[in-house]
Amino acid sequence: MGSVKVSQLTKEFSGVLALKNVSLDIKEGEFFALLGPSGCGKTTTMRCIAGFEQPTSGIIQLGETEVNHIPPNRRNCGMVFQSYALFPHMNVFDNVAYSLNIKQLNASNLVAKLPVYLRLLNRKLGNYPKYIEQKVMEILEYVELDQYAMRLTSELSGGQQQRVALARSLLMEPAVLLMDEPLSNLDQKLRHSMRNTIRRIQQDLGITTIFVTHDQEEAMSMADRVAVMDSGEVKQIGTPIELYSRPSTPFIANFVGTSNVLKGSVIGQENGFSIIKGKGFILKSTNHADQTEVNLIVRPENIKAFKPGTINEDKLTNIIDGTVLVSTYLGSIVRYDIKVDEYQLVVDTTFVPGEAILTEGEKVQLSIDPERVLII
Amino acid sequence: MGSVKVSQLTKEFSGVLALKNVSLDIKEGEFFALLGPSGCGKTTTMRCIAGFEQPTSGIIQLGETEVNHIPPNRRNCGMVFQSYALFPHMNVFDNVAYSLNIKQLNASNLVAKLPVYLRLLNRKLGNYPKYIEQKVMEILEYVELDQYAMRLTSELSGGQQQRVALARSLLMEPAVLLMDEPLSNLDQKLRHSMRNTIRRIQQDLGITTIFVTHDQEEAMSMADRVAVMDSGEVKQIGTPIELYSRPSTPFIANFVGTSNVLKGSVIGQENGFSIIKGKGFILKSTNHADQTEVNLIVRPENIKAFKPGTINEDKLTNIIDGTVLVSTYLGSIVRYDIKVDEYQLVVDTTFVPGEAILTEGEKVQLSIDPERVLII
Amino acid sequence: GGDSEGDGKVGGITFYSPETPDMTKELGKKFEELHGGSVNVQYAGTNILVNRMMAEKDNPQGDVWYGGGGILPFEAAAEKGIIGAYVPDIANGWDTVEDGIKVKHQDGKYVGVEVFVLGFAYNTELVKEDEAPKTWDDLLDPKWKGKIQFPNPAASGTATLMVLNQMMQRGEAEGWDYFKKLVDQASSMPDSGSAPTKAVSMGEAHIGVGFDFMAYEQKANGESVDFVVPDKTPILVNPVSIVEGGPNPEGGKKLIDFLLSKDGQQILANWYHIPINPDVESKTPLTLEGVKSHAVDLDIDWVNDNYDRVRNEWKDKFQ
Amino acid sequence: MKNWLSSFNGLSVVKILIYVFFGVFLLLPLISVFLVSFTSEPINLLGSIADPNILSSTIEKFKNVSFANYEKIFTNLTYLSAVKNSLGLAILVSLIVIVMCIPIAYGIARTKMPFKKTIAALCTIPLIVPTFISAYAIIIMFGRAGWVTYIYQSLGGEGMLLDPYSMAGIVLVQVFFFFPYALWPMVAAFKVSDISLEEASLNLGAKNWFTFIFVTFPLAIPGLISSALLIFTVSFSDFGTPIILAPKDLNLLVVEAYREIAGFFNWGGAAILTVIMVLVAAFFFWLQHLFTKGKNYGSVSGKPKQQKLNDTKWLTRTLSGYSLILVIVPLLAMLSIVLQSVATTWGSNPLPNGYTFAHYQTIFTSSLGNIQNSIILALGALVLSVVIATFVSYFVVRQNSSRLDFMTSIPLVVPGIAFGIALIQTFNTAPLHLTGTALLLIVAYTIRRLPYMVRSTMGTMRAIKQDIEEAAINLGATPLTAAITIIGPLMLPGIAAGSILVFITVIKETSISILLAPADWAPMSLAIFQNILRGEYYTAAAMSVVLVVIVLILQAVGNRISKNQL
Ligand SMILES: Nc1ncnc2c1ncn2[C@@H]1O[C@H](COP(=O)(O)OP(=O)(O)OP(=O)(O)O)[C@@H](O)[C@H]1O
Ligand SMILES: Nc1ncnc2c1ncn2[C@@H]1O[C@H](COP(=O)(O)OP(=O)(O)OP(=O)(O)O)[C@@H](O)[C@H]1O
Ligand SMILES: [Fe+3]
Ligand SMILES: [Mg+2]
Ligand SMILES: [Mg+2]
Repeated sequence: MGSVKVSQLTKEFSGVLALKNVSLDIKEGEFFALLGPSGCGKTTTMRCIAGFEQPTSGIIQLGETEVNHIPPNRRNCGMVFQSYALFPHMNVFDNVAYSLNIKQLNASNLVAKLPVYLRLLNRKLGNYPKYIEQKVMEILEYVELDQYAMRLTSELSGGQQQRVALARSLLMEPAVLLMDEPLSNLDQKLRHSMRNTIRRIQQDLGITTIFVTHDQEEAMSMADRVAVMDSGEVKQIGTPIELYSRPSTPFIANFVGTSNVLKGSVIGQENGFSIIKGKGFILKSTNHADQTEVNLIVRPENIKAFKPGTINEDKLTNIIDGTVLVSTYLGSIVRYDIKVDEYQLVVDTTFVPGEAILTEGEKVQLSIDPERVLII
Repeated sequence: MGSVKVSQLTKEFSGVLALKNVSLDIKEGEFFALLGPSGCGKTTTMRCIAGFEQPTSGIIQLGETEVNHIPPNRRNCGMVFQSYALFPHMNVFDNVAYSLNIKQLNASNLVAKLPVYLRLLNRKLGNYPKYIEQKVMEILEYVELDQYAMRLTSELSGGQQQRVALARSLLMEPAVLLMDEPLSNLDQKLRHSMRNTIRRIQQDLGITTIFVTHDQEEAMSMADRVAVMDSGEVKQIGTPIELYSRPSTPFIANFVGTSNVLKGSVIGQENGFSIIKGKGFILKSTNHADQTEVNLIVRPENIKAFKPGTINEDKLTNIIDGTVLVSTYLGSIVRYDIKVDEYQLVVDTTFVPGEAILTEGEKVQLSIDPERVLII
Repeated sequence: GGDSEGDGKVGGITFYSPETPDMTKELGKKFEELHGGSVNVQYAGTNILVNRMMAEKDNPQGDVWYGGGGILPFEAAAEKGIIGAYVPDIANGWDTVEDGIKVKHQDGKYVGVEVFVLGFAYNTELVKEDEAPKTWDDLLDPKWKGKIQFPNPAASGTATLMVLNQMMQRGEAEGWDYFKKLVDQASSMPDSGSAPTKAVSMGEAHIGVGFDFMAYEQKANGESVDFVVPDKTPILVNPVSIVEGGPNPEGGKKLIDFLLSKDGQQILANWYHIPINPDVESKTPLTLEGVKSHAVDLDIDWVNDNYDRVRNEWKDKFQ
Repeated sequence: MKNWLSSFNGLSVVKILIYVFFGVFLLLPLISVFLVSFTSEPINLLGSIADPNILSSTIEKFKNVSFANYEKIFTNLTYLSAVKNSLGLAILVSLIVIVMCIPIAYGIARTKMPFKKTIAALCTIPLIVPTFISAYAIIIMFGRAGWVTYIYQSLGGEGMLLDPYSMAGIVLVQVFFFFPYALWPMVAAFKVSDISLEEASLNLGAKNWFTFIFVTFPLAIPGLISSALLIFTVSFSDFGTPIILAPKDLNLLVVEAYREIAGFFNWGGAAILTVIMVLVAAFFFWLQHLFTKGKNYGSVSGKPKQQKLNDTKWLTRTLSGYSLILVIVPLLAMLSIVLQSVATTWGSNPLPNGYTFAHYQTIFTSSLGNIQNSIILALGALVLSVVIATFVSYFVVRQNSSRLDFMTSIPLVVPGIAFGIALIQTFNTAPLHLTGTALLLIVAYTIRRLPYMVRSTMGTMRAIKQDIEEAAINLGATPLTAAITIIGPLMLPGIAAGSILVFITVIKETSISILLAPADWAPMSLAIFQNILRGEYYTAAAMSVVLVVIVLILQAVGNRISKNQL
């Protein structure tokens, strides 16, 4: 029931092509992330799956069934809206309990429906059954909002509202859960604990989850597989490690983590290494390529930077000279922008308190392990 | 004109104490970040400064003037709202140009006001002067939305909307700019370029900026100083490096980057080292403390993890035994959760492709440089 | 409807009437007292009642219709076929037209139960008795400029009758000339026939054109109003008739008999209407005998033939 | 087939039910009116199906079909000038009312102005007063013997301050007594707007008033246009005022229609005028549609913001002062009515000649049943219209059913008496023999007053962002359930505004009651109307006062129950 298959999905908004032939094949119980720059079509894809947008063309299948013409409320697809979409007239508890009320409504006969309607319209008109109270309070505890149950949603902070939206769709326990940047307004601590909560509930219930995030780290650490989108198209699908270590284009390399992309030509082979020459560098790589003109991808953390002469050069290979442009302190690491010929390379080094940071304008030597030089 | 001074600010919402004696002293042209968990009062602080909330008590000064009773439109405080607050009846261009229109209105005489009114009512009724067109298009280019100038804001993706909100307040060139999570819905690439844009404009014009973010990295890399808030109170104010290396409480240590907090007692002094003993460990530290019962703070990246016996123990100090609980792959690093007695320590190691990752349940030895053991 | 059962013989009678409901209810009660059955009084304006009877024509709900500010609506209704023929014994001897007053329909489709006089109400605080206009020409006196109200002929049948009357008296060209002047004199021409009299009692107008009983009823309430019967003025009966195809025709006929009986007529008189039955004394200074001499000889056929034309001309000329 | 079935959900059923309801109780009668414009005689369509006799008489009538009435439109100058006058009057009144109401609406919806509750209560009074009575009150005030004229003249003025027997008099009455029709939907429109947009504007340096004009106001425009249309049609189809004030040379379309049918039983003439009115109204609906197209701004967002009330001192005081000045006119008129109700007689003097409570005694001895009937009937119509209007606005706003929008608005311009007669024609015989039942009365009230509810709920509906509803559907609710549990409650400000209008107008409704009310269901308004008809103005005034008091009490009770801080 829980698999999601999208084939050749295209969506046009009055002249704007928001999605072009998007195809995804998501297995039951999989945790699938959509990554991509702002405006690339992530939200639109989700809204098509949930049934709020009618595709211009293409087929959407949930489980075995084509759902293009099934109304949204019968798709059993939970969704965390990017815009939260909280019910402004209800308090936190009622917002979260909504889906349980609806389930009770659908399960009960005409007479039994009445009290549910009444309490949906006004809390004072009807009591919730114990089991609903318990479930709601439990999920509210998970999102650390149990003390806020009786607040109106307009009396919450942005992050609190976002957690209400999250709790509301988690409680629904749908077959497919669509989450559109559900954690974007939370601080890191909370985000970590929310990630665990989501992951736990998702795995306990085997919910197929599609997750949009702007946060690569989040996508990488949580997802079974990731699709990278750009301008309405899917560019690459794979596991996080695949994407990180074998990006298929410089765009993806750059998008999934920071990358330095260098253009060069393969000028020869030596001891199993390819030798590549470009502006300002000659580098060895353990990779091989068929064509001559290639792109090299080097991750910032795979470049070592040191003051010229401080380390015996013999020990190192792939040495390049550069000049420090900017140094930025990022908590546990120091990031340098280093100018090498016409390139501006990003280099991350672990910050060691007390140790001097390279200053701007300083000359520097860089060294890269040939195994870390990726040819694409 | 641009300095911001908040003294003893307290704000109560019908019984809820959202801010308690918040004091901030922000210098002209400073880039100041507010950090803190969800619901700690960041937005409320900003709204008080901007004049949308009347403080229950406390004084707010902009420059030399007390502004408690000055209406928001005369405070010259730009604000990027957490909820964007874009004008739904205007297109992107008109949204962004709004503040320039207002400036033109205030500067012109009665007759000259008319065309401004007309074009505010309906774009078709009046043309923008060249200089406004230029300025707006320039800022739209910065936020990479120049192609979207004529779209209605409801036809934009979440991240695009957020950038419109950002552009709108940047164009205003206020004395004080308040930004409430202005980048939360952007992907990392875009966030980096937006950060640079903000930083550049801010410095060019010397705008005092207060910035809320849930992203410590962002706060650390951008801000001149950071205030950490919790439950409506300011806990520590300092430069990013101060906060990272000298957090005043375990809460801050934990909030500003990840930390391992260990409880122990000082059991002696040796060669200038303090010796601290706790459950499952004895550690040396170059720090000193007056009291006996202390908290030790160790950053994850300052702990080395290796398989027992693979490295000569003599070379290392501060060795602790542990068991791997979870290993998480985070792009460029691998994060281990390691059990040491009753503690669960977080350890980050650089990911080296091809090198084996420690597996769950494996025994492990940890080593920490005494200089990296912080006593607070 | 007529389906509710009374004492088995008379049954329920649905009684449509635009006349004062307190009065018609009193009539109904008295009838029930004397003859049994039950009278269901349905009150509404004449226009509404007629329209209702037209709409109900396929399945009539009423039995008796009494009153309409004179015979004109009944003439129209007779043509539309919504009223039936019934002449009670007492009226069998009457001529269709007596002293210029048409007292019953030529085919018996209605019969008069009381007499209405079109005349002038005046405010006794603003106008002395001897100053009050005595003829229709007196209304053109410049001293009344802006102080007269009369009902709008475009809206009210009574007013159209007033126009037709002058046409018959003066000839058409003269007649229009007269009304051009009269309209100039008027401050307002309300749609309702009772409004001018009411305006007079409020002091809004000095003189108002209307029926006698309106002024006398107001006077009895203590308002400063009195009434003048001008020379050569329309005097009409206010009729009753049976509804064509109504559910309880027998009961209806009994009710009509009652209205013309002494008991019924006495109630009408108590409400300041001039009774048609000479056995009952009028409560106002006016009696049938007394006003007869003022009656203009109305050619009802001419009225019926020229009604629409004159009204349309009025609208064209004065709206 | 499968697809069709699966899209056939509860909401579509509701939509079909609404169409059926309007089809039977509105369109069918109106079609017969339309046919009457050819035959000039009543047509019983339903009856013709069931009863061969009626069928043959109907066929007979069709043999006399003529276009004479249509010829008249073009040949008769009166009609043309009537259209012109009516349009001029209605447009003028709507403009004045809209401009006049904006500050009050803003004050009530968005500020903490002093005396807000009092002003809100005072602003409902003009609605409750039956039109005849309010026009009459203006005569008591401004007429030749009016007390305003008396004061004016004793201050040295010549003649009358303002001639009530003129176009100006009609405008005066309509503006001051009809403005609540526009006010309450406008209040609702201002209530739902998103405060953070205004904050953003202030923050960008705009002044308060500027923010109001360029942010608050444009966002409320859909609601404003809706109200403007409402006031337009109310003024366009009002005949009470012109008939009482009766300016000598001002002919209006409704008055013509009313006279044709009321004075001369000329159904053909009335029908053709009704057709003209519907056409004119259709034109304005089309205009409205043009204006509001693509203006679903959706400012009630899923990131809820607390509504804050403005309490800038000078602003709230100014607004409050302004509002009080405006409500003073209807209030003084109401006072005149109160005086009238306790007067023995009131002639040409500025004050009554004597005082008595006899008129009230009369009412309480004879009309208690009427009061009870009024309340029951009005509540019935209210419930029915809340339910229907909620769905209609939903269909109109979310599914773009402009057909439904137009259909539910037709009753605004069909003269009550024409509609009532059409109903009798249609439901007087089997198969749907409903005349003489309270049910038909309630249905007729509902259809006639529903537009008020629809107008005011639609403005609110447009302000609700779509994603909120999507969230509900996404959580498994059917569109129907989502409409009931999410959209409905969010529309409460609009529903509250509409309820005031519907309840009050039903309570004072006369033209339908006169035609359709069975004897044991006669409402209070009917009793008042009967008194007016007979020139019993004192009792009518007393009844109006009682009516006002009753409505105010009910409104207070309603507020207490719903805790709706108007
Ligand atoms: N109108 C209100 N009524 C009651 N409580 C409120 C109201 N607005 C905010 N609060 C409470 O005040 C506290 C501070 O809110 P604030 O919006 O300042 O948080 P924040 O630091 O911006 O959080 P976030 O990062 O989640 O946006 C929260 O606990 C919130 O629930
Ligand atoms: N109603 C609409 N009309 C026209 N264009 C639209 C509409 N909705 C979205 N778009 C466009 O479609 C593209 C995809 O939008 P979508 O919301 O799917 O982006 P996204 O990937 O979710 O971006 P973000 O990360 O910024 O939320 C965007 O360029 C957007 O401008
Ligand atoms: Fe983020
Ligand atoms: Mg999106
Ligand atoms: Mg916030």
